[in-house]
Amino acid sequence: MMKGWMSKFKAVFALVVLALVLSGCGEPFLSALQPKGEGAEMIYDLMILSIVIMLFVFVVVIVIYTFVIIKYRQKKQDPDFIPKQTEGNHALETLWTVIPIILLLILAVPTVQYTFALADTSPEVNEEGEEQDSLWVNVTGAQYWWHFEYDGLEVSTSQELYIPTDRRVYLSMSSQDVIHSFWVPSINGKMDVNPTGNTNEMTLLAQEEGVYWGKCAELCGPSHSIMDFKVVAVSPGEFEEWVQDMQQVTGEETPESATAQEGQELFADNCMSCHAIGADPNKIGPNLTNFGDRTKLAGVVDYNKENLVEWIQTKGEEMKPGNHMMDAGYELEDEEAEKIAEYLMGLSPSDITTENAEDSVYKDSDLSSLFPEEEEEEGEQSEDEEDGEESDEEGSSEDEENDEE
Amino acid sequence: MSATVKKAGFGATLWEYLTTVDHKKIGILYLVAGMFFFILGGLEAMLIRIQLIKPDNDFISAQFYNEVLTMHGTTMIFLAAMPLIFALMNAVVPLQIGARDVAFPFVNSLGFWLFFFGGVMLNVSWFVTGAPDAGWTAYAPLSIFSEGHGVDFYAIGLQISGFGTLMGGINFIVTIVNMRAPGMTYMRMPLFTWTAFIASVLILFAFPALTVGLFLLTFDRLFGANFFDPSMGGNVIIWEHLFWIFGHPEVYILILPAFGVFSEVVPTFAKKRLFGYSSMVFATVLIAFLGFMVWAHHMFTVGLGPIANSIFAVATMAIAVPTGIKIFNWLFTLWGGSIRLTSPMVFALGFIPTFTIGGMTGVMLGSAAADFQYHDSYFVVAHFHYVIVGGVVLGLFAGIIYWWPKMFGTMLNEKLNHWFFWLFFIGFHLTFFVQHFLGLMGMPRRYWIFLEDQGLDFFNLISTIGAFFMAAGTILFLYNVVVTQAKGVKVSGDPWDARTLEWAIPSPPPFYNFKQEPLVRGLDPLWIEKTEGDGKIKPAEPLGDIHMPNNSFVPFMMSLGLFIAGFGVMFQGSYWILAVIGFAITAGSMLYRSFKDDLGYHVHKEDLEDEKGDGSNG
Amino acid sequence: MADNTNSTNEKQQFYRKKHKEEMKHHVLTFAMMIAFTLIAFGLVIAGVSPMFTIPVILILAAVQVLFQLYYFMHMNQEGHEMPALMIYSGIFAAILTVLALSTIVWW
Amino acid sequence: MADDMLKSTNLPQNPERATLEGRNKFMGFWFFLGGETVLFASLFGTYLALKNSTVDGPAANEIFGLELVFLMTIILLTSSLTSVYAMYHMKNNDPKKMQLWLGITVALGLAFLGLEIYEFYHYVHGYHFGYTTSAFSSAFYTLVGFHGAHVAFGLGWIISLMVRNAKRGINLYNAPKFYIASLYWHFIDVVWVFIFTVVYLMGKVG
Repeated sequence: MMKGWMSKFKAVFALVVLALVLSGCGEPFLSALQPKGEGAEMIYDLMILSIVIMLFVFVVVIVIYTFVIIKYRQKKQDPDFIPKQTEGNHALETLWTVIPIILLLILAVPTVQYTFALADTSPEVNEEGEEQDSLWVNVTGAQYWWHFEYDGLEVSTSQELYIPTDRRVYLSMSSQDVIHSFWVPSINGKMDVNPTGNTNEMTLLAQEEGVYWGKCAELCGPSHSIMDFKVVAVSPGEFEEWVQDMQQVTGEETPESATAQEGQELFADNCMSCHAIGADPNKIGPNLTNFGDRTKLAGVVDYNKENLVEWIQTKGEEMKPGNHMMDAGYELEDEEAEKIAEYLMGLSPSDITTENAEDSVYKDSDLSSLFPEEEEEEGEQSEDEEDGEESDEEGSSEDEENDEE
Repeated sequence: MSATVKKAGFGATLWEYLTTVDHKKIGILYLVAGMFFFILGGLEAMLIRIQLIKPDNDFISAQFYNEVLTMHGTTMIFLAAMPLIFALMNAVVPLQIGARDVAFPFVNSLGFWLFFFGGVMLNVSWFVTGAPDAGWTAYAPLSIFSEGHGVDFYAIGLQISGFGTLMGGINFIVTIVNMRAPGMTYMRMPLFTWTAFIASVLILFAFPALTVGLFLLTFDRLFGANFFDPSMGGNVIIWEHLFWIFGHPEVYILILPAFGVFSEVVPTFAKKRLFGYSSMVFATVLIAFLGFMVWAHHMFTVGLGPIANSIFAVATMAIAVPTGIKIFNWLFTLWGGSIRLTSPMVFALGFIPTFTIGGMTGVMLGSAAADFQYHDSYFVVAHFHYVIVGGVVLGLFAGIIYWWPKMFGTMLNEKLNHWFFWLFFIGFHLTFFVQHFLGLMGMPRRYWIFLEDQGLDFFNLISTIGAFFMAAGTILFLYNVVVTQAKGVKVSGDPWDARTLEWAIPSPPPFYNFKQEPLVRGLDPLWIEKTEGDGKIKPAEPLGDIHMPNNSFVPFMMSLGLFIAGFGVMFQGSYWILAVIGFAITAGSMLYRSFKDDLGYHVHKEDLEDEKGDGSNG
Repeated sequence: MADNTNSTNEKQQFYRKKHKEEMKHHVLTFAMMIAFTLIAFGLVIAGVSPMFTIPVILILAAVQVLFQLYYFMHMNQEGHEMPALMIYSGIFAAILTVLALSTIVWW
Repeated sequence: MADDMLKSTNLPQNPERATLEGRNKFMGFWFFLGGETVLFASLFGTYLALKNSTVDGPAANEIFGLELVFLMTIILLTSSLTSVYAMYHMKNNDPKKMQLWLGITVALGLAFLGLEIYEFYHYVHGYHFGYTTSAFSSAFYTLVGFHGAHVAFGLGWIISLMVRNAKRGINLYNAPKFYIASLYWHFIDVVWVFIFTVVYLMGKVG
């Protein structure tokens, strides 16, 4: 709604040009200048507005500046010239007090509006005016990884947050050690993740499917710069499918290959005290339920077996300096580490992976199967939809498109 | 006394400087120490830029990188910018108001030595268990959990140098309130004196918050207190508030005197009185006042809620108004003037567009909602370097070059200064302009490495190249200083054809500054005498005896005591003996000071008559 | 250095009288401060509703402090303009600090 | 001129502000007190933010005893009056009486400090309320202890002034020193007024 008058503003100032220049900057999965989410887009508009106002001021200053420097240089022929000693000029001084105040007011109004809008975590309302169920994710920051627990869904992951597109995802964030800051520039601005007790809330709404890069933005120790994570935005139908697949995982599943089975046993003996598979609340170390679908190892390193074995054997000493796995007491032979790696890389409980975020298939859903109480009332409908393939048309009324343009 | 040691040996000179209470010599001490730390901080900056020259670089380790970035910030703010500002204040303010000395010469010296030992203490950490690694903001609980003694050095070192700064601040407030020459009313004070005054007031009210914050941090780390330990009921946000309640005014403590320098340099070299003097004063006071009510704009993403965020956002934007007033007043001082492009003037002219950009990004950052993207990204890094380097550092260099003749009686080479300016200025914009974009492209600040394939490589490379230009410029300046002082060509009392009182006496001034108290007849007193009188300031009193304070070694000993005690408190165990010794030295020095009457001495009328003191410098 | 010339006995007598007058004010001030303290403690011990007690004891404290500043520390005398300005600036910064730390810090 | 400063006859009405040095000291010390205001405000703010963070330790209303605090308050308020008396005699150029009243001030200050130490001892041993017990305890001891340290420093200051000037009268050189020491003592009292109100009384009310 605020966008209405904002776009007029843009038209007036022919902002397209500026916007084009800025959006040439950076990669689409990371840059705040190429917004792909609700929050990032609002902020981008505000950014453009402020840049325009500021450029106006800058141009005025520079024009006067250039003029005086050229015009009023000391004349060679008359070095003793003494200029008139002006005390001031009330009209001028009032002018450059009042105009900035007006310019700042123009900026202050949307600033306040957007500040409140971005802090709003009340439930979304669908087209019929009903409040929808909110998908809450409890985010935990830790040195140097991220944990995501889908509230009420018995699903936990680490490092890669799967979210449905076109629907707000509500984050409730806290840290288990120092202050971190959760930032996915192309979807929304950042929010600090404070230690125990201080819970911050924010929302994510991705408008396009894709894998977006997330960063820790608050200095948190040696590996602050590699505390990366990914936000995997898939279509709502695919997301629903992913959740259901993830809910099935207990960690007891027997892998197919014999080496992986041995790896599973070794994992149980050496790693289970910190790492969980399935919705286990244990979060001393990252949850590995869908480790086989990771795009990066430890958020930053190329995902392959060699690197994984190296990680297990060096406990990430080189790859993530100062990480807490270095305190773990296990000792493994290289072969054993390889078996564990084999097992871990086979953990792929869902067909929905990052690839689904990058293909163009869109499956719609109102996600109602994810909210049990609702399910009892409108039970059948959601059952049907869970496997309903493809097409935007399907979800019809419950469809989530209010924030589209 | 100091007049007699004109041609003294090295030992005597050293002793003179260790014991001096002369504000001009203390100014030189601040200048030398400040430049030393500036170069140290610059080296740290170079390490950072070299590490970020390409993606995934392994030039330095992650831990060392964090230490370097922490020390870069801490050194530049507390140990370089602050003392250099005190250097100018010491060298200039008493002369500008026609005072013989500062209000508390002894405390002035104590302030310097406390700052100095605090700075040394911080840097000793490099050799003992590693430097602090939690950022110059030292956010808890990272600073609480940090291993080794790095953060202890940070807390205790800054505590000691913070006391020094506080004393310096009080000293200047009292000097300006009590010791102005006859006729020097508040509204005739040069703008640099005004800004020094307001900055000192800010020091007085901002530093106590830091003092308390550092105390809490020290007690948490060393004595098991629980202020910032979440598991014991502590609250980490308290640190952030205390730090920024101090930290934001600190920015104005730095920038206001720089504004003052430009307000001296621009009128001098435009040959025109400052346009809108009273609105300049008003703007300075307003900036200081508002500066106390905006600290939470450093904390928009902390989660204070939209109400607090909005209030602080609007208050922050309001600061742009007085700052804008200043920019336009400078522009209109130039308007209709007769501009000489001397090197201090070139720095001042370079400052205007640079600082305008810094101010613009400041307003953008103040927009709370948008700050969610800017915060803690390279955009912020770019912003505050535009303000601190583009404002404070350019101001400091303008001031140092401008008052160099007054401080040392020699003139820095103008040609080399121009080269220095252009290298530094171009390097600066290369380094920091692209960082705005780096931030928006998704590069958070304080990153030890950035990864490949994120589109961040090119701008980082440019940024590093720019840093080398800045380094080259600085080296050129140091070369200029050495060559100039080696040649030692003396200049007159008023080499720039300037307007204010300090230029009415010889360069460097005699140790008693003014033989007779000057009579001030208006704003820009020397200019008034040049255009309406005979070019000489009229005395306000007949020639008489001058009362001067005695030199003292006590400030050095008091500071040394605290320095030693700091180690004892930090390492504890059997090192407690150091604390006992250190505190004993300090307390003993204080008792010695209070039990020995120090009434100073007099320079006699007859001796004064022999010396010239009319600005002609012989 | 200052008043060496006008050191007549009369002047000294006049000063003494004036000081004595001031001292009476001081004793009166002291009595009121003790009274305020008694009221404050009394309110708390009597268990009056906190909604009433807290604002009242804070106001009593503020008034006591003003007494100290203006009478005991002589801020009512001339030559105290700058000290007053600085103290009030300090109080301004102090109120901001206390407000911030007691409201927008949550937990 | 320097010798004039040490003469104790013919003192002007405000000897503490009669010389430039005296005026500087006087101003500087007032400004310092302005800074101290912010210092204590930061400590009060920290205390207020943490006063309910008792974790497993005792809370404010469980341990504070008002009788002792009342006694301490009266003692400190009285010492403020006695130091006013000392200044009264200083202005009347009566060094003996000034020393006497300063002596009484010091005695009261020592009594206050003694009671405070007893109070802390009592909390630590009677209630297991140590410095490291909880965030609340750290904040409490730091705020009140900081004030206590100020009292201790003030006592040291006044005593050394008394000793130093025991054998000489009041003059333009030492009058400002006595005067600012008494300002400091009043300021300590100002802080205590807020401590007993905000910490003890409000702690008791809840």
